[in-house]
Parts: sequence; C-alpha cells; structure tokens
Amino acid sequence: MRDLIKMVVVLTVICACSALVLSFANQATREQREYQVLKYVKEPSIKAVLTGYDNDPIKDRVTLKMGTDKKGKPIRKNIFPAKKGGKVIALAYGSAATGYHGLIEVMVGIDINGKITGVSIMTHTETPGLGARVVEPAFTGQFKGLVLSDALKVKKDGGKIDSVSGATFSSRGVVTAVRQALESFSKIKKEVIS
Amino acid sequence: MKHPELTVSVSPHIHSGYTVARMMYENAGALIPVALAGWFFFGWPALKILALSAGTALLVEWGWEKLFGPPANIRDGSALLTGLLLGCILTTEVPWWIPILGSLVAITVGRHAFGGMGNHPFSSVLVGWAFLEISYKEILETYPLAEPRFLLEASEFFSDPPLIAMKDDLESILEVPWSELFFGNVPGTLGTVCVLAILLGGAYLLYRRIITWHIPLSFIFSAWLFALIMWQVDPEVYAPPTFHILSGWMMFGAFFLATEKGTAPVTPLGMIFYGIGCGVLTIIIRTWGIYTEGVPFAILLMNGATPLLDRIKPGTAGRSR
Amino acid sequence: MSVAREFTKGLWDEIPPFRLVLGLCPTLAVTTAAQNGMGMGLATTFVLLGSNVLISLLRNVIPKKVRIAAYIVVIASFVVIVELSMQAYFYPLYKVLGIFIPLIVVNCIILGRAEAFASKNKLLPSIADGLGIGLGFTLSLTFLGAVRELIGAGTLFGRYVMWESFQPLSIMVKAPGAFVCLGLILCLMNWIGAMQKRRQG
Amino acid sequence: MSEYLLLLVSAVFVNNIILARYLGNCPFLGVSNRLDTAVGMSMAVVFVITLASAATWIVQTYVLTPFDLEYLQTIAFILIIATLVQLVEMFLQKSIPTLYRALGIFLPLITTNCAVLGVAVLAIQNEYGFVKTIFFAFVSSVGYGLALILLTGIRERLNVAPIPVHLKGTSIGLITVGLLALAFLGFAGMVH
Amino acid sequence: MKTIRGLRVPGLQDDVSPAGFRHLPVPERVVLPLEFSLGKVNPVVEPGQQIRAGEYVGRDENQMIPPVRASVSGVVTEITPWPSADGQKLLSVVIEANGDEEVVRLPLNGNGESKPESLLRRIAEAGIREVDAYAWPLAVRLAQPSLTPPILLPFAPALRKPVRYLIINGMDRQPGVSVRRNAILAEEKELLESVPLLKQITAAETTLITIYKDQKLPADFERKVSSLGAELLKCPRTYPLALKQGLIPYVTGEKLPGPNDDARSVGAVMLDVTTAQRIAAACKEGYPAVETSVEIIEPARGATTHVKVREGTLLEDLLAQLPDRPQNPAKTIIGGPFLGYAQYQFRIPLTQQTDSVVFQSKDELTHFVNAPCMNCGFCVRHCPMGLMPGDLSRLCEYGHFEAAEKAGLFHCIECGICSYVCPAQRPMVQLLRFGKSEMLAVQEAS
Ligand SMILES: Cc1cc2nc3c(=O)[nH]c(=O)nc-3n(C[C@H](O)[C@H](O)[C@H](O)COP(=O)(O)O)c2cc1C
Ligand SMILES: Cc1cc2nc3c(=O)[nH]c(=O)nc-3n(C[C@H](O)[C@H](O)[C@H](O)COP(=O)(O)O)c2cc1C
Ligand SMILES: Cc1cc2nc3c(=O)[nH]c(=O)nc-3n(C[C@H](O)[C@H](O)[C@H](O)COP(=O)(O)O)c2cc1C
Ligand SMILES: Cc1cc2nc3c(=O)[nH]c(=O)nc-3n(C[C@H](O)[C@H](O)[C@H](O)CO)c2cc1C
Ligand code: SF4
Ligand code: SF4
Ligand code: SF4
Ligand code: SF4
Ligand code: FES
Repeated sequence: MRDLIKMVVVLTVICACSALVLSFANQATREQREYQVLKYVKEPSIKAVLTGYDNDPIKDRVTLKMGTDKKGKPIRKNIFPAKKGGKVIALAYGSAATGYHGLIEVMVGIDINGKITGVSIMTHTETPGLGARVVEPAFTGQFKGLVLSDALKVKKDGGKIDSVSGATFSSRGVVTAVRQALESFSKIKKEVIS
Repeated sequence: MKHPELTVSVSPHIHSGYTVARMMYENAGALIPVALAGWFFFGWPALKILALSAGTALLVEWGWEKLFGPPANIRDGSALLTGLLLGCILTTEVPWWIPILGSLVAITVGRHAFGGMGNHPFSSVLVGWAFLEISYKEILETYPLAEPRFLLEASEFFSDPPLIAMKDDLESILEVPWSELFFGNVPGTLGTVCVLAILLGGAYLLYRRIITWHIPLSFIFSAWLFALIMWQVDPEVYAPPTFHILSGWMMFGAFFLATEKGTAPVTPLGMIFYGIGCGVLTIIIRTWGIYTEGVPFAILLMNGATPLLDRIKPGTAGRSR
Repeated sequence: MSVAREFTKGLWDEIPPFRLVLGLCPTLAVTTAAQNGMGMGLATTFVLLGSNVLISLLRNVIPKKVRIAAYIVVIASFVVIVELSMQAYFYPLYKVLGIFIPLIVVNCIILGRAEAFASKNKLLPSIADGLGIGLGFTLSLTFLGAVRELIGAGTLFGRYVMWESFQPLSIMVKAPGAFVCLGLILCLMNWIGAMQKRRQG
Repeated sequence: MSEYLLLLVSAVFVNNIILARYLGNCPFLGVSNRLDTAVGMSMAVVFVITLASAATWIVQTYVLTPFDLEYLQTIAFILIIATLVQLVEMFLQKSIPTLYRALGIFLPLITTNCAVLGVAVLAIQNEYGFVKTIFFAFVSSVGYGLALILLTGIRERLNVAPIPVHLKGTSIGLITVGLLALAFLGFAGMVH
Repeated sequence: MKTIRGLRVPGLQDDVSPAGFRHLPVPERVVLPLEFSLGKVNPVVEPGQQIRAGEYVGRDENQMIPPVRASVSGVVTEITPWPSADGQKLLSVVIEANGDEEVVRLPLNGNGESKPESLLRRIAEAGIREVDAYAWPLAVRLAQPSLTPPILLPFAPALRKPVRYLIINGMDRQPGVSVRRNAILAEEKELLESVPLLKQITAAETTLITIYKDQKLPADFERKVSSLGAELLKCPRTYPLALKQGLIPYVTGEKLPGPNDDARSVGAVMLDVTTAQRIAAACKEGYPAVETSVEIIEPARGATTHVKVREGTLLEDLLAQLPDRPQNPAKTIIGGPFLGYAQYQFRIPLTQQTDSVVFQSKDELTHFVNAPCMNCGFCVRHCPMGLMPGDLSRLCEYGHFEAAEKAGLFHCIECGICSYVCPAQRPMVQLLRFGKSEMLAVQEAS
C-alpha cells in the first residue's frame, strides 16, 4: 500500500511539474512562435505581392474576426498592412478556393484604391507539371493592376485570365480566391484603417 | 599390380562442360544484333558508349578481384555482360562519364557488395541505371534522333521517343505504322529501340537455353493484356496494347534485363508470376508514374519479390518427411 | 570508469548510430544536409542531457515499477521544450526536421541511456554520459549529412564547394542514398574496428 | 471511394512509411532475418498502429484542440501509446492467448517505434477525419509490413551468400533497404 | 503417367552394339563381403575350410537377408574387413580358388516346385542382390500379400497392398552405361522365362518391361513379350527415369510418398532385367547367383566391354585377365559416371551390385570448384525430385541444415544431375551429402 501511494504520488508530482514547466514554456514562446510562423510562411508571399513599404507588415499585422465557422467559433484572419511613412498604402491577406486537388491558398496584395498589386500562391496540392504551374509568374502576373470590376474569370468562362494549359480547374481555383479577396476588400479596409 | 595415380572424388564424375563463362559470353553474343542496331540507328557513338560502359565494368571487376579476390572474376564474362547491358539502356547523347559512373555503381553497390554474381538481390545493371536516372534525369532523357545508315529513311513520325510522344499527345502515335516501332526507327536508348534485333538475340538465348520462355512471355503478354483492358476502358486516354509492347524497353527488358541470373525466380510458376508482375507494373508506371519508362522500375520491384516467389517450390516428388 | 571516460566513450567506442545501431530514423531522415544533421543532433543532445540529469537526480525517488512511465514523462517534457523553442527561434530548421522533433521522444538512444545509465549513476557521470553520447550522435549526423550534402548537392553547410561543372549525384539526398550511404559508413566502421583489433593483437 | 484508393496507393507504395518516410527503422532492421518473425511483427505493427492512431485522434480532437493544449501533443501521444500497448498486452494475455503468443514478444518492441507515434502525428497533421485516420493508419502499417516482408525474403537469402565480411549484418541490410527504396521510387508521382 | 524432369545426354545415351558377354575364366581368388545396406550375414565357414562354388559362406539366422554363397571352389583363407567399392571396409570372406568351374546347384524342394511359395523360397535362397538399393529384400518385395510372412505386416503395412504393377526394368540406370540393354540382347531366353514366374509370384495386374524408345531389341521381342501377358513400355531417354524414383511415378502416376519408401507403397514392384534373369536361372536351373556382369567403359577410346565374372573377383584380377586393358586411367569409377564411386586402388571386389567400371583419362576429369551459386536455376529445371538444389546446397554450405531438411534435403536421390548441369561447377552432391550426414548426426545425438 505504501508503495502504491508512493508510486501514485511520485508520478503525479512529476506530471504536475512537467505540466507546470510546459505551460510556462508555452506562454513564454507563444508570441515569438506566432511571429516566426508568419514570418517564414507568409513573408515570402507578402514580399511578392507588396512593394514600396518601409514597415514590417508582420509585426504590424491586424487580426480581424471574419464571421464564424461551422462550430460557431470565430475565424481569425491576419491582415498585413504595408505602410510608408506610417501611412497604410496597401494590404495583403490570404484567400483560398478549391482547385483540382483541394485548397489553393493565395496571398493577394491590394493597394488602398482596390487595385491588385500582386498575387502569390502560398500552398496547393495540384499535379506537378500541370496544375502546379499556376504558381508561375506567367500565370499570377496577369492579375496585377486588375480591379474588382474587371472580368475576374478565366477565358473559358468569359473572363480575361489565360488559364494554364491543361489545368482549367486549378486556374479557376486561383481566380476565385483572388476575386473573393477583392470582394471583401472594402470591408477589411474600413476595419484596418479605423 | 602397382598402385596407379588415381583421382578420387564424390559422384558425379562428369560435367556438362557448360560453364558460367560460356553462358556469359553467349549471353553477350546475343547482344551483337542489338549493338549493330544501335550502330545502325545512332552511329558510332553507340559503340563508344558500349565500349565505355563495358570497359569500366571490366576495370572495376579487375580491381575488385585484385583487392578482395573471389567471387569477383574478370574472366567469367559477367562484368562484360553487365557493362554491355548498361550501355544498351543509355542514349548516345550522354556525356562520357555517365556510362563510367553507371558501371562503377552497378559492379560495386549492385553486385559485389552482396557477394557477387548470383547473390545480389537486384539487377546490378538496373541499380547502376537507376542511380543515374534518379540523379541525372535530364541527361539520361535527352534523346538523339534515329538516323538509319542505309535502307531506311529517317523517321517522319517521331522526334521524341514513342513513350514521350504517347504522354504528350496520344493521337500522334495512332497513325504510326507498327513497323516503324518494330524496326526501331525511333529516338531512344541505343539498345532498346530495335525490336527485331532484340527478338533475334532473345531467340538465341532461348535456343541456347540460357533463359526459358516463362519470363519474357508472361512479361510481354501480361503487359499486353493489361494495356488492352485499359485501352478498352478508354481508348482516348490509354495507348493501344501493341504500341506498349513494341515501344520503349519492353522487349529488351523482357529478354535481357528481367532474366538476369540471380535476380529472377527459378521455378516455373515463380517465373510466370514474376513476369506478370513486371508486365502489369510496367504499364502502371508508364501510365501514372512520373518516369517515362516503367520497365526498369517494374523489374527492380519484382527483383525484390523474387525470394518470396522462389518459395513457390516445384512439387517435390513425395510428401515432406 | 572516470568521468572523462564516460564522456569520451560516446565519441568513438559507443558512438551512435554507427556503433550503437539505434536511432536510425532521424539519422536517415534528416541528414540531407550537414546543418540539418547537426541541428537534429544538438536537439537530441539537449533532451539527452536534460533527461539524464533529471533522472539521475530522481533515481532514488522514482519507484521501480513506474520508472519507465516516469522516464517517458521526463523525456517528453524536454522534447516539448525543444519543440517549442525551436519553433520560436529556429523556425527553418524546425520545418526541415518536422515530425522528427517530436519523435526524439521515442529515439531508442534516449530511453536506453535513461534506463541503462542515468538511473544507476550519480549526477556527474550522467552528465558526462549524456553529453558524450549526444555529441557523438551530433558528430555522426553531421558527418553523414556532410557526405550526403557534398555528393548529393555539391555544397557543405549550404556553401557550394565542388567544381563548377560538377553535377550532383542527387540520389544521395533521397531515400535510397540515405540507406546506402549509412550502410557504407557502417561497413567503414566495421573495417576500422577490425583494423584496430588487429593492431591490438 | 477513389479517395481511399488513392490514399492506399499513396501510403503503401508512394509514401511508404519506411522506404520513403524513414519511420520505424530500428525494429525493421532488427526483425528482418526470419520470415515467420517478420510476419508476426507485421501483424503486431498493423494492430498497434491502427489502434494507437484511433486513440490519439480522439484525444487530439476532443481534448487537446478544444482546450488549446496542442503543444502537449507529443507528451500526450507517447503516454497514450505506452499505456495502450500495455493494455493490449494484458488484454491479449488474458483473453486471446494464441494471438498473444504470436504477437506478444513484439509488443514491447513496438512501444519505442517511431512508426507508431509518427503515423499518429501524420494523421493529425494531414487533418484527416476519424475514419480516414483509421484507414490511413491501417494502410500505412500494411505498407510497413509489405516492405518488412520483402526485405526479409531478401535477407534470408543474403544469410547464405558470401557477403564481404565488413558489410555483413546491418550494413548490407541498410544497403538492401536502400535498393528496395530505389525500386519503390518507380511509384513516385502517382499520387500526392 | 507422369513424366519427370531430368536430363538427356545424347552422346552418352546412344545405343551400343549388341556385344554379348565375354566369359572370363575363374579368378585365382574372390572376396565376398558379408555386410550389405540391408544388414549383415554371419559367416558359416572358417579359414582353412574347403568349399565348393554355390555353397553357403554366410547366412542370416532370421533368414531375412539373402545368404552369401561361394562363387568359386577352393579354400577359405581369411575372414577379414576388406575395402569395398563405396569406400567402406566390410567384413568379407576370402576364398583361394582351385580353378574348378563347377557350381553346386540349389537343392530341389520336392514336387511343389512351381508353387509360388517355393519359388519365393528359392529366390530368397539363391543369394540374389540388386544394384539399386531397396528397403526390403527381393523375396519380400516380390511376394503378394497372401505370401508375405505375416510377421512382417505390422512393420510394413505397404506389403498388405496387392501388386498392381510388376515392372521389369530394361533401361540403364544412368547415361553412359549399357549393361541392361546388353543383357536383354544377350540373355533373352532367361528374361522371357522369368516373366511367367514373376507374374505368378506377384499376381500383378499389369506386367511391364520398360525399355528406352528405339532401343535395340532381339528379333520379334515385342510379340514374344505380349504372348506372355506382359507389355513393352517404351520410355523417353531421360535420366533418371530408370531409377525407382523416376520410373514408379512415370508408370503408376503416383509419387513415392517419401524418399525411403518402397514402390510397394503405391502397389508396384520394380526389378532389373538382370535380376529377373537371375531369378529365372535360379528357379529353372537351380543356379545360384554367383556371377556378375560388368561393363568396362573407357570413354576416351570409345571402348566398352561386357564381361561375366564370378562374384567377388577383384578389379585388379579382372584387369589382368583382359587382353585389352585400359591405358593409364586417371580416375577409376565403380558404378557409372553419375552414381559411381571413384577408387583409389584396384583391390576392390566386384559384386552383384557392380554394374560398370569407368576409366577416365586425364582430359575427362571434372573440376568442381567452390564457386558461389549464381542462382541460374539450371539445377531446378532438371532436378528429378522437384527440389531446388541451388538453395539446398547454399543452406548446407552455410550450415543451415534444418532449413535444408525442411526444404526437402532428404528427398534428394543423389542422382548427380545438379552437379552435372551447374555452370558454376559447384560440388552440389557433395554439399548435399554433407548436409545429410550432419543432419543425421544431429538426429542421432538427440
Ligand atoms: C492521376 C490523375 C490525376 C489527375 N489530376 C487532375 C488534376 O490535377 N486536375 C484536373 O482537372 N484533372 C485531373 N485528372 C482528371 C482527368 O484528367 C479528367 O479526365 C479531367 O479532369 C477531365 O478532362 P477535361 O477537363 O479535359 O475534360 C487526373 C486524373 C488522374 C488519373
Ligand atoms: C495526370 C493528370 C493531371 C492533371 N492535373 C491537372 C491539374 O493539376 N490542374 C488542372 O486544372 N487540370 C489537371 N488535369 C486535367 C486535365 O488536363 C483536363 O483536361 C484539364 O483540366 C482541362 O483543361 P484545359 O481545357 O485547360 O486543357 C490533369 C489531368 C491528368 C490526366
Ligand atoms: C566517375 C566520373 C564521374 C563524373 N561525374 C561528372 C558529373 O557528375 N558531372 C560532370 O559534369 N562531369 C562529370 N565527370 C566528367 C568530367 O568532369 C568531365 O571532364 C566534364 O564533364 C567535362 O565537361 P566540361 O567540358 O563541360 O567541363 C565525371 C567523370 C568521372 C570519371
Ligand atoms: C563521383 C564523381 C563525380 C564527378 N563529378 C564531376 C563533375 O560533376 N564535373 C566534372 O567536371 N568532373 C567530375 N568528376 C570527374 C573529375 O573531377 C574530372 O576528371 C575533372 O572534373 C576533369 O574536368 C567526378 C568524379 C567523380 C568520381
Ligand atoms: S572434400 Fe572430399 S573430394 Fe573434396 S578435397 Fe576433401 S577429400 Fe577431396
Ligand atoms: S542430386 Fe539430388 S538435388 Fe541434385 S538433381 Fe539429383 S535429386 Fe536433385
Ligand atoms: S545450377 Fe549451379 S549455379 Fe545454377 S542455380 Fe543450381 S547450383 Fe546455382
Ligand atoms: S560430407 Fe561430403 S566428403 Fe564428407 S562423407 Fe559426406 S559426401 Fe563425403
Ligand atoms: S529511431 Fe526509429 S525505430 Fe529507432
């Protein structure tokens, strides 16, 4: 019996100490980890879609609640503002739509007037050599300078975007994601600037 | 009577006289038509590549024998054969160090690390080739045009090897006469394009009983059948079965590579299963894989299954004790 | 054995994974480059050292029956700390090592040292043991990573060092290269071992 | 349906957990000398990996994620797996002694097997649902078993071959696995 | 019918011309071994004792093993271990001959002379021994169930089976030997006489004389055979079809259950034409088995001589009597190129189990080398027993004897085909024998 109690006590103490230390470690590193993830995952895309800023868009990020998911939890969305001399000149944020094989996540840069400054594909699972070619500048470059009123559709659907040959589905996915980003721009702009 | 000098040994007291060296040299001899076809379509560079790969193989074998002794044996011709086979599956466009590196890997990692001929689980030729293919896909897959020396005109149908043409544009291969593929008037690796030459060599191997019909026939037939089924399912997407068996390394693989001694099963049923595995995997890899040619990987995979297939024993006469 | 001996044995006589054939998965998976190998090695060393210290200190407190569970908790706690800090401060390495960071917890070496050494020895030898084995592991992984990186990519610690026309044998940084390369190094170790033995008589 | 088929091809052939993902090497090289042992080990691995992935999925979904405890994943999973293997061992010993005799000796070996924890973590990383997690764990471990059995066939033959002396044992075993992985590269690109 | 795998060696299986037998004079001395694979007999003579050809030299008290009879008349000089063809030393009786050619006939057993029981007794008494090794003595194998001594039945249930097939085998055991083919040509009368006797004894449903396709036969042979109620079965020239492990499945369609089982377990009896001829001589003439026919083969010169000598003649004495003796042999093999034993000396007695002596020249010597198996599968293609000799030999080479046994080691009949075809020139049979002996040693120890 003594043994048993000792076993339970020791294990409990070890577990408790462990939990304590770990939760402390978790707290201590949380900020830094979030920053790192964004820096390495998002920064290359942000750099690709925004130009001419002098701040760290990641440090200055604004987190917005954008509706709720199926379970009623709020969806948080990071908006990365590009500033020049302290003034916001453009925003970059992610958007996603389904391609041929699941989600294609894109980063869209939009200047303060609602004009696209750049589009970059962050993640996708399209077929190498086919759908995967939507990441190429030849495709993403087409979006630069477009606004919401432009026909943001692939040519097959009557728009002005040339789809990657042999990969209509993937192209369509990207275009949809970009369009969705533009559609929410005015709302986001208001919240970020205020 | 005086005791004469008598030799004593265990029975039997005779031997067929058919030795490893003879088998290897005959097997290499079967490559003569193949090499000639390589020269016919791709010119002197074909012989240069063969010489480089065979020369390196012999040199490495010699070195290994000097360093570590038997079972390495430069005189038994197995290294020569390995080198020649490796040369046959390269194009004439590769730089000179490719056959050298390939032979080096084939003889050392592919062969002698495992205790030499007959003990290496994977075809040493294909191990050498796969090292190159994985590392230098672009170099290995740069194809020369076929330029027949005489008799035939340069092909008007193919500027790419048939299998690449198949992947790029299925329609383009449909109007090609099969004879074009049969004679090998297509871009490709130097020893694998000419089905005619390979069949001649293969027939010699069969005639000399170096190989039996089981592996080549089940390999080619199962590939044909599987391709036929797919073709029936959707002829717009999948190539015709006859195209599959006449193009690429199918014939060369079935007669010369899949039958490499030591890496293929030895029982009749085992050989047939092995051939079927090779055939079906070839078509699968050709159709859905990222590598143009399925034959080498199919053979390597089935090499891996050989010890298990060899567990299918021929019916022992009698129950087990 | 002296403390120094406990330390040095991990650097040659029992160097993992070449002599002590354990912990093969991270060895094979992360040694595509010298830097990755070194990072993995150091992370493992940290956990090894930490768990050796703690287990050595607690060795008289932990009841025999629950010792394995206790060790696992200790080791896993250190792994989580490594995981969190790497994510915070060495993100690219964290990404490259990926799933193999949490897998340090099942690395056969660590539990092995806890059970075989730290649970029976005082603090100082346990530190020496953990450091020695850990550094040995780091050296091995760095070496294997360097070889694979050099032949497979032509670089060393990310810097290009081969001649200009060199075409890397990129199979070396893929799965087959990992296995074959480690196999050949083990062969080399066997050979060296045999040479040493012969010299000793 | 086709989704599951692709997952099967992916887990068994393209991303085989041992030949492409390097998980579970130590027991892989340890038990691949005799075919009957390899078959036993394969069955044990399939059993434990599938069970463990299901258990860890439940804990992740209903405990760790809702309470923002994801950072405890590693420690939670390893404890679950260790406990689970213990329980399975006790259960088998009591209830299905024949199965216990077949698998028993392998169970402790599996506790410290990267493959078990690895598959569990991968299933979470890939954000599979419950059924898909179980399927993924099952086919992944079947892939492990397949590779193990193929390797064992080869190694049984290498036991009676004149392997150069310094290459004997683990060394040639690793080279063989390397060449097996080389062969499996033929499946590359068939599915993601 | 079930054809077996095996080997064809065209040159060695060609037909020989009917040479008949050269009868050699009685030798000066004979050596008669008393030990056999079935067991040993006890000597019933003593040194110094006078003896006549045909009288007992050794007998088995249990009357299971056929007795040994003197093959020459003369004086018993010693009873001593003597080297035998297979390299053993066997207790043997040495008789100094007096040149008398007479042989004492077997006593007639009253008037029941043609009843199967008395025929069987006569066969048992005649001292007939067979070239092939069988599990039971000839008289036991031949007896139909009603004639089998009941005491044997509990030990050998196979003997309860009626005899469906009686096979008189006229094919030679191995390529390169033509003793049986010659015997059919030279002693046709005895062969034909034996058929009704054997049919009567065995009560066989079917009686077959097996010969090679296109084998040279005495004139009108087929008709004579069928008039006796027997059939001529023409078989392919595949070695080792003429051995029981090959012929029994070929004829009956059933495999022998185990490596040591007798044909009776599938209801068949098989014996040599030469054995059949000895049976006829014993039953019709009362002539005991004191002679043996031996083929002297010298492949280098293409020479082959069939001789009839008294049993126990030493090879040395035989050679001395030959006018055309072999020139400087490098190797001397008693028992044929595939199955025989190489000798280191010539003082070896030729017994009824000896069918041939081969003299090889230096150029014909085989060199088996200790090369690794290249897994070419040639041996698998040819092994008549359906084994994988390559695998077996590796297992034996590396000491995995139990695995080899599981893979069928003891089914190997040591026919030598795998060694013959192996391109790596591995000493296959030697390795397999080594494995068997090690395994037997292990079993004996436990
Ligand atoms: C392995 C495989 C991968 C495929 N990948 C894609 C893909 O990434 N995108 C796509 O649109 N279709 C893909 N397909 C689907 C077929 O090509 C399908 O026929 C095509 O989507 C419809 O053809 P169409 O759009 O030209 O009419 C894939 C099919 C297979 C077998
Ligand atoms: C193996 C394979 C992979 C494919 N991958 C893609 C892809 O990644 N993205 C895509 O949009 N279509 C993909 N396709 C779909 C087809 O190419 C389909 O014909 C195409 O979507 C039609 O678009 P197109 O009108 O631009 O040719 C794939 C098809 C196959 C057979
Ligand atoms: C075993 C071996 C491997 C070689 N590997 C390569 C190689 O990977 N890449 C390469 O360009 N040259 C390789 N070489 C060949 C030489 O580097 C050759 O001189 C070089 O390719 C000449 O090319 P350059 O004229 O473009 O400099 C190799 C040579 C040998 C003997
Ligand atoms: C494994 C290996 C790889 C080699 N790779 C190259 C290479 O990429 N480029 C090269 O010029 N030479 C290479 N060499 C060959 C050697 O360095 C060559 O003789 C000189 O480079 C001559 O230009 C290689 C040699 C070996 C053994
Ligand atoms: S094993 Fe036998 S045959 Fe071989 S060398 Fe020794 S004694 Fe001679
Ligand atoms: S000697 Fe034995 S193993 Fe060899 S072929 Fe004859 S029966 Fe088969
Ligand atoms: S014939 Fe010789 S080399 Fe060929 S498999 Fe048989 S033993 Fe091996
Ligand atoms: S092991 Fe070989 S050499 Fe020794 S007795 Fe047996 S057959 Fe003869
Ligand atoms: S490190 Fe993966 S099983 Fe040991």
